This record gives sequence, structure tokens and C-alpha cells, in this order.
Amino acid sequence: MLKKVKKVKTTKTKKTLRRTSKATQNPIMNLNKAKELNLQFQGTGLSSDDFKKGKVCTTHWLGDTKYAWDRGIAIGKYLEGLKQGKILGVECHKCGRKMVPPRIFCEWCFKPIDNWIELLDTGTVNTFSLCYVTWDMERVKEPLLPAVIEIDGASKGMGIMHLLGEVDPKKIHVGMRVKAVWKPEKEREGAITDIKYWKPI
Amino acid sequence: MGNRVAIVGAGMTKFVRRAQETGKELCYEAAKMALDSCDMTLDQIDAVALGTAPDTFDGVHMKGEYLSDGAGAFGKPYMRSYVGGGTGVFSVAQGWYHIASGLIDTCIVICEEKMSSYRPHPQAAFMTIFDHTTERPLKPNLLWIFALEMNRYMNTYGLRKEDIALVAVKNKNNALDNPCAQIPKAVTVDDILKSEVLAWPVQRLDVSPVSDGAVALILTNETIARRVTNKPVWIEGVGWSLETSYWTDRDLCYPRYVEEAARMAYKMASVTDPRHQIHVAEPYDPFDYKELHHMEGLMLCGKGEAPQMTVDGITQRDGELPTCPSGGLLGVGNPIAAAGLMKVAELFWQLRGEAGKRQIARKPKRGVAQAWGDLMQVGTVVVVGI
Amino acid sequence: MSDRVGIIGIGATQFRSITPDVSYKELMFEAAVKAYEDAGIHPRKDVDTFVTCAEDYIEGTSIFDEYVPDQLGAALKPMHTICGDGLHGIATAFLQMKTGRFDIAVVEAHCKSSNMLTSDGIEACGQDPIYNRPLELNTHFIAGLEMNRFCYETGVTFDQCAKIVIKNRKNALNNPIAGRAAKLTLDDFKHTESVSCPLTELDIAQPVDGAVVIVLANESKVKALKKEPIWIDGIGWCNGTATLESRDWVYLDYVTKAAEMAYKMAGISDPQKELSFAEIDDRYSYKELQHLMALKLCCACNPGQCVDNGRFELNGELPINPSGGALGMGYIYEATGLARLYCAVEQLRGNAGKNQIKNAKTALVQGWRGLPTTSTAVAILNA
Amino acid sequence: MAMKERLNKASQAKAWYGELPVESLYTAGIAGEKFFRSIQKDGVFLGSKCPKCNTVYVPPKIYCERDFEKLDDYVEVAECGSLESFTCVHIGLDGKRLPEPILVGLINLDGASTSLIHKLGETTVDELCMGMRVCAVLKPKAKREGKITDILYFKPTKS
Repeated sequence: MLKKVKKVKTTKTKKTLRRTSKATQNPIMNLNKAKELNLQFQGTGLSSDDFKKGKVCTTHWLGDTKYAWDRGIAIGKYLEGLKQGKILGVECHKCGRKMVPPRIFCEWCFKPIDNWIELLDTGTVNTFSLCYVTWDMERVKEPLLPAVIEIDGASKGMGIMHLLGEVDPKKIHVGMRVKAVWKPEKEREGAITDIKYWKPI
Repeated sequence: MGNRVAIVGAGMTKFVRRAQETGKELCYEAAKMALDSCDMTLDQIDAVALGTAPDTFDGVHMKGEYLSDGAGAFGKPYMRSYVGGGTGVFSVAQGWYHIASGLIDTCIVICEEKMSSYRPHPQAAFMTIFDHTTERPLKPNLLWIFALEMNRYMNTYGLRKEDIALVAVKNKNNALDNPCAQIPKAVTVDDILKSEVLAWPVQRLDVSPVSDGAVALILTNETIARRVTNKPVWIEGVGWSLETSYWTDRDLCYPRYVEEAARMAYKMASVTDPRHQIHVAEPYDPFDYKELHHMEGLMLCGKGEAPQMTVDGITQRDGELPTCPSGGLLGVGNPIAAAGLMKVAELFWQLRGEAGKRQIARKPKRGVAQAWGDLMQVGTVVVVGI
Repeated sequence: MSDRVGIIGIGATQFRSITPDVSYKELMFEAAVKAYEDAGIHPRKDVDTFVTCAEDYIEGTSIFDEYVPDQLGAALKPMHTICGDGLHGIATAFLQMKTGRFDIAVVEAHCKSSNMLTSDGIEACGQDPIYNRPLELNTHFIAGLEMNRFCYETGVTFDQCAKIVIKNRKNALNNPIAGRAAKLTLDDFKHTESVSCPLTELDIAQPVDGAVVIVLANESKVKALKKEPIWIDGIGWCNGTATLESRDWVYLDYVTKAAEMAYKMAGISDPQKELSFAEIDDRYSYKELQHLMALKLCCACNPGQCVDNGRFELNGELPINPSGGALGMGYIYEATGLARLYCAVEQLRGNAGKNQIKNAKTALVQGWRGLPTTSTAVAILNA
Repeated sequence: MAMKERLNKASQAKAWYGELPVESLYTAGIAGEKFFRSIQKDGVFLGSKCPKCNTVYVPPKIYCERDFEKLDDYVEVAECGSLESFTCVHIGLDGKRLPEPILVGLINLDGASTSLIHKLGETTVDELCMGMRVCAVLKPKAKREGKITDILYFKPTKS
């Protein structure tokens, strides 16, 4: 199969070197005559059955990949706030932005942030989805309700990603006002999941 | 400023759901075909620029190093660039700066992805693109961000799903003529609207499939290009831009990072009126609305106007500004980085008049390809012309 | 196009075995602020392109590229990742600047190696999944095989390898940011445990956390900013083969090729005479010698002798790793090459304190990507 | 200083725990399939030979990494060869010391240009030397699965 292709190309090479301007003398034109030349793009597709029935040799591996990511200053404080039932943000006096999630620098001004502020646990749905598949593509009947929620007290448009709950999925809309539903204080661990979800006000 | 850089050859594998070939073998097939297409051999190549997206797909740490021998990097300067989904088009910028620097004369640009290695389902790998502390505990999946962005886009401009679905219809039907397409199948708007709802407003047929595949281009400086081919395709401009990672602080209705990248590329290419100076476009289309989003970011139309252009048929192959004549990611398949590079390969074939059945009606002189990646964050743009 | 590229700013954090007080973003921010201050620039106004060097498995995040722009001041600017050693990042910035379209570039690399709880398991994922990984071997086995063959063929003794460790960790005692400085004797090697014979625990550079940021500028910008730069006169990078089975286990042709590329660019014909010192990769003790051979900085006939006669010591003819190298400063994954570069710049600026080499003028810096790769980058710096 | 504030108490320094879940199923590829099936069915080692530079790759590749020729000439190589290097591994994949160290060798099979990596068995580290003759010990045929572990180890032979 490939030998055929090469033959075609060898003749063409010489012509290209002589700088003929005939459009037909270039290699890809030959590729486009794929069927006549019996040239195939490579790539062998397998079915999931080929794997199940052991038609191809395979090797399995389960990675041992565990991490402990240092929370650091900004996210550490954010998580401690959540544990206490508070949403903390930061403020940059130069650009005037009140930001969440917090960071120790203002990325636009490139300077350290100026101070910490406590935001409200209410907000506005900026956008949302009704998701019928889990993270590993299992189907679910009741949709998960992810949303970007603009947090009250932060600058316009500043939000976090979280989930909605206690709501009829059909009634969710952009601009809907919501409030955080917290886990009981004893169950909070300093995590984003200390807020169970956000429900309509 | 800088040396002129030309694309002189292209090659690709078929895009398939599960490839028997290893990632290295896919790289080899694409690279070899690209070299053969311009009658060059590996010893004529000075450097190799590789692009590939998350290591978790192929399941190999330092995937770029693993793939290197298949990409032809033995004994050669070799680097892997990485900007998530934007990698495919960025890799052309990578090849461009290799040669434009004057240090390198010839370069293979190659992109590979073998997503099928990931178990149980490649989509699950995307959970780990979210912030490990503030987002991953919510168990997000990739569909969330697309659904959230699509919803914001639809809401801002009052768009209907029917209009957006036209993109998927166009691209999937365009792919019927692409010999590398993964599942060539004609669809109608109705098929899309009736397909399974995954994450409203995203439905099954709004989404490109996961794939395995590789694509390669051969880039050279002007002197060598003139020797190798009588139809070099010039890289006129490249651009890239990375937005803040705080994506929940941005308005998702408009990709200003694509605009920034496009401005950089257009400036280099002296394009002042993209709507008229660009004759064919390959905007990134992993989801149907993304093509529209990106046409706006590329300034091929005003904000919120891309759906109307699609409805009017302007973006069809026989239209005034064809988009994704290849069939795009929606039609051909989406082996992340390779899919981005496939867009540039398509422009190469279109500009040379070698796209066969996919050849667009007008004779294009200049095209733009664009990819997008990270957390709705990076725009990569390449302008090519003859 | 012929514009030279110079280093005008450097910044680094302390290298420490753990850094629980800061997140990776905060670590990077600290190094960035120092580098920009050193260069006298503001990233939001002055920088045209940013490059970061990182790998997903090391960060524990897929598409880590997402999380880098903010703390470097790079948001909504040209920024991208190179999956390579920090010196590959320098090579990338160098290429970009040579196109004439970028005046100031920033290169960053960092590592939170302490955050990898299962670093051996993570590194194992870099082995070939079909032919090597099913044997379930700790990745250090490759260094064991290589060291054994290297010493067998070159006649280098294990004691000579130990002397390299002693030299580098001693040099690090006077390096204020080093994280693995120690005063050792050959006796200590009698009590160390074997990892993959002949490789012992002391032969391996131990991991640290830290971040390094480097600011580059072209000649006209250097003049405009009135800086005294360290010039990058040569750059080279190269790969061998990815497969263990088909590689040469003694002579590293890819390192030689990368060095030749850099020497040629810098106009260096006799590196042993023209270089004042070199900062090279010493992830494993024997690697320093193996790299020196490939870089043509010691004779291939009897490399061990150069160790015995003190040629590479701080006061020797050609000091190697006056900073302490990775053995003395700590192995910092993708930032290892940038750490070498950082210290070389300090030397060339005359800021190396007690370790200062007199009249240091020209230096070679080399980075290697660690096991199981054959990927290297080399830079020639000039004061 | 870069940051206006720092953590001041050891109790404030905490970490968030997680993983990068990766479970993979790798195909052996076009050349790997031939290599493993041949060992599985016939106990025969195959290499692929480059028509241009005569390099014989074991395990085989579908391409010559040096000159990029397509390789479809599969040649048999011996199951025995010489030991190019060896090591004795004391640390496991979890970073902990192994109860029993593992011997690993770099084996140049007769007829091959490259060297296979595998475990060494039926020997001790003191008996090993460079250039030593070793032969493959395979799993019983019925238990072979088409993986590199179909080879149990290589053992020294008297030559």
C-alpha cells in the first residue's frame, strides 16, 4: 500500500524540484485521490468489546498519586471563615475591587491586597446548569444544580462556583436571589462543602 | 521583523474513539505522513515542537518526554508546550517562534492525544482541572463549565437552542467529507434538540466526542519553503492570551482572551478588518455554542451576532465566510491538542486548494484558526495566508 | 534579530524541605515580586511574554497552566506553559525574543515537592506503561543501572561519586537560599543505606520547595532600563530517546548536542579554558560527572581523576556547582535548571559571598529533566 | 516584602488532602501486540529491523527512532543474552524499604541492537557481573496474558 504512494511521490519530487507550477504535482493532491491510490490515513479503531474479550494486549495501572496541598495564607483564612459560617473576601484599594475567593495579591494591580472583608452569605445566580451526569459520567435522575453565584458584598460580578438546592429546577433563572444553607456548626471542617448548597430567598 | 515562516507539509491519523496504536505510534504516523507529503526526511528537520493536553488522559507523567521518540525528537532540540485545550493552535505559534527566531530552519509541529487510556471514562479526568481546595470537593465535571458558560451566553443575548444547534448540524455534516472523521453521520436540528440532556443547556449532540489521534505539520523558513514546494502557506500572525484563573469573577458571555489573542495575531498579519480580510475560519468548536462565541472573540462579527450569521448560511462551505469546513471537533472528533492542530492543517489544505470534497466555494487567500482552553481562559490564534 | 538577550532580574524564595506557611501561588508571588524589583519593571506594564515550566502530575492538577497567570501579573497577557526544565523555559523566551516581537520576557518555575505525598508513586507514572511500569520498580532503579554501567565503563569509583556529594553539599553551606547544605565526610557514606546499588541515599539530591523567576530583556530594553545584564550568549537543548531499551547508558550524546549548539552560538571553541565555572545538573552524584563528560568539561579517558585532584572544587581550575548544586540546594523538579541559572547569575554579578569565584566572566548552566528522561538544556552566560 | 501578611502560628499551617485519580488501560500498540503475542503463543522474542541502519529494536517499534523508516520486518532474536548492567533495588514504589530487594538487569538479547529491562532471578547480587550470560524464564504458557510480566525473570546460565 505504502509502496504505491512512494512511487507516486518519487516521480513528483523531481517535478517539484524543477519547480513546475502545475497544481496536480503536489503531494496532497495525491492524498485526495486517496481512494484511487488505495492510500489510507493510519489509525486503528477498536471497540470496547475488543478490550472486554481480550482481543488486544493491554496493561492496567492504578496510579498512587496523593497530595497534601498547602492552603497557605489566603485560602487558609477563607476556609477558617467558612468553618465559622462566614464568607471572607479581600479588597484592593487601588482598583477598589472586593474579591472572592480571596487571594493575597490583586492580580490586575499586581500588589498585595489591602484588607480582609466579611461578605454576606446571600447572592445572585449569575449562571447555572441542570446536570444529569456525575463527574465520572454516571447518569442521575435528579439533576445536580451547579451555578456561579455573585456574592453580596463583593464587587459586581464577583462570585464562586457552588450548588443550588431546595428549588424546583424549572424555576431556576439567571438573576435569582439565593442564600447559603450551612452545615450545622459541629459538622463544619473548614471546607467549601461547609455550605451545603444555596437556596432561593 | 523575524523571518517568514511557511507550512509546507501536513499529515494526520484518523480520529478514533479507541486507538490500538500507542501515543508514540500515533505521533509517528502523523509525522511520517507530514514528512512524506513534502518529500522531506527526518534528517532535514532541525527541531520538534510537540503539543499535547493533560497527562492524565494518556496516563503518563511527563507525557511529552514519553512521546518524544515517536515524534522524531531523537537527537534533536525538542520541547512540549501546553495551554490546555488551546495547545493545538499554540503549537503552531511554538513552531513559528522556533523558525522566526532565525535559530532553527525546519521544524515538525506535532500534536497527539490518546484519551481512551483513561478509565473508567475520559471525562472523569477533567474533574482535576478545577481548583483542588475550593472547587474539586463539589465534584464538578467538565460539562458544568460549558453549561454555565453556554447558559450565560444564551441569557445575555437571548439566544435560542435551535439557532445554536445549527452549528452542530453544519459541522457534523461537513465532516461527512472528511476521511479522518470519527463518526461521520448526518444530523438535523431536530436530532440535536431531541438528544439526551447532559447538563442543560448542553445536550449529547451539542458536544464533540472524545477521541484518539495525532496531527503533524512541517514548518520551514522561506528559503527552504521555496525549495520544497511551489505552494507554501505562510504563517502571517500568531497570538495567545491567558486570562485570570478566577473564572467565577469574569463575565462568561464573551471571551475577551480570544479577542486579545486575535488582536495580537491580526496586528502581526496586518489584518485590520477581519470580517472581510479573512476568507475561511476554523474557530474552536468542542461544543456548538463555542464556535459562535469564538467567532465573536475573533471579531468576525459583533458580540451576539454569530448565531444570525449561522442562520443566514454565511458560514456554510459555499457561504461568504465558511467556518469549520473540516467538520471541526464536533464532526471529526476531539483528541484535544490534535484537534486544534487539525484546524490549521485544514486551512493549509483549503488555501492550497487541496481539500477535495471539503474545498470551500470561494478561493481563500487567508484563514484563521483558533483554539481555546484551560478554565475558559486561554485563546490561541493563528492567521495563515498565501 | 541580532539583538542580544540579557538577564535583568532574578528572584527566588528560600529552598526548604517543607513550606507549610504558603500556598504555591503565594510562593510564586514572592519570587516574582523579588525578580520584578530586581529588574525594576512592573509586570502589568512592561512584560510582553510569560513562560512557566510545570508538569501536571507534580502539581496534582490537570492543566496546571490555568493557575499561573495571576500571581505573576500575567493575566490577559501572552503566557503559556512549557513542560520542561526551567532552562527549556529560558530557551523558549530566548526564541520568542529573537523573533524581534517581544522586548521583555519572564520565565518562572517552582515546586511544592513536599505536597506530593506519594512522590515515588507519582514519578513511577513517568515510566513506560507497557514495558517498564508492570515490573513495579521504584524509578531510582534506572539511576542504579546507569551508575553501575557508567562506573564500570569509565573506571569512576563510588568514592569519587561520594566526593562530588561532599563538595556540593559543602558549597551549599555558604549559599543563603540552599536547603540541603551539610558537612559530610567519606565516612558518612559507609553508614548510608543503599537505594538501588550502587546508588545510596546520599547519592540522591533530596527534594525541596521553592520558586524562581527570571526576567529577560533584549539589548535595546537593557539600555533603556540602564541595567547591567548577564547576557545569554548561547542556548541549546536536545533530547535523546524516551525508551530505556534503546538508549546509551554511558555517553550522553544529547547533552553533547545541546552543548555544541550553545557553544557554537556563543563562539566558544575550548570550553575548559573559556568557562569560569559551571552550574550543572547533579540530581544523582554520578550524573555530575556523566554530564561533565558530555559537556566536554572533563576528559573522557579518566573522569574520576578530575575529582581526586580537586579540579572541580571551589578553588579548583573549573569550579562545578559552586552554589551547591541540586545535591546541596535541594532538588526542585522543573525549577532545578532555573535554580542553577539563578546562582550562576549571582556569581557573575559578584554576589556569591564566601563562594565568590574571582573574575567570574563566563559560565555554563545545564539542566536535565530527571528520570526517566533524556532531555536537557544548556545556556552560556556572560557578565 | 512580597506579602503584607504571613501566617504566624504553627497551628495555622494546614493542608488540603486529595489525589489526582488516574486509572489507565494501555494498549500494547501495533508493535507491542506482535511482541507480546509471539511470546505468549510461541515463547519467541521478536524485534523489528530497520532496513536503512540495520538497528534491531527489542521490544520492536513500528518506526526507527533514528531515521524514521517504517519498520515491518520482524525478526526473531534469542531468549538469551548478555548482562549490560544490573542493580539491586531496596526501595519500593511507595518509597518504603523492601523486605526483599529486587534484582534488575539490562539484557542485550543475542541478535538485538537494544537491551531489554527485566528482573533477574535464581541468583544473588554477589554472583552478578557485567557481560554475564542470562536467559529468559517465561510463565507457563497457559498463564501468559500478553504482557511484559509473561517473562518471570532472566536467570544466569553457564556458557
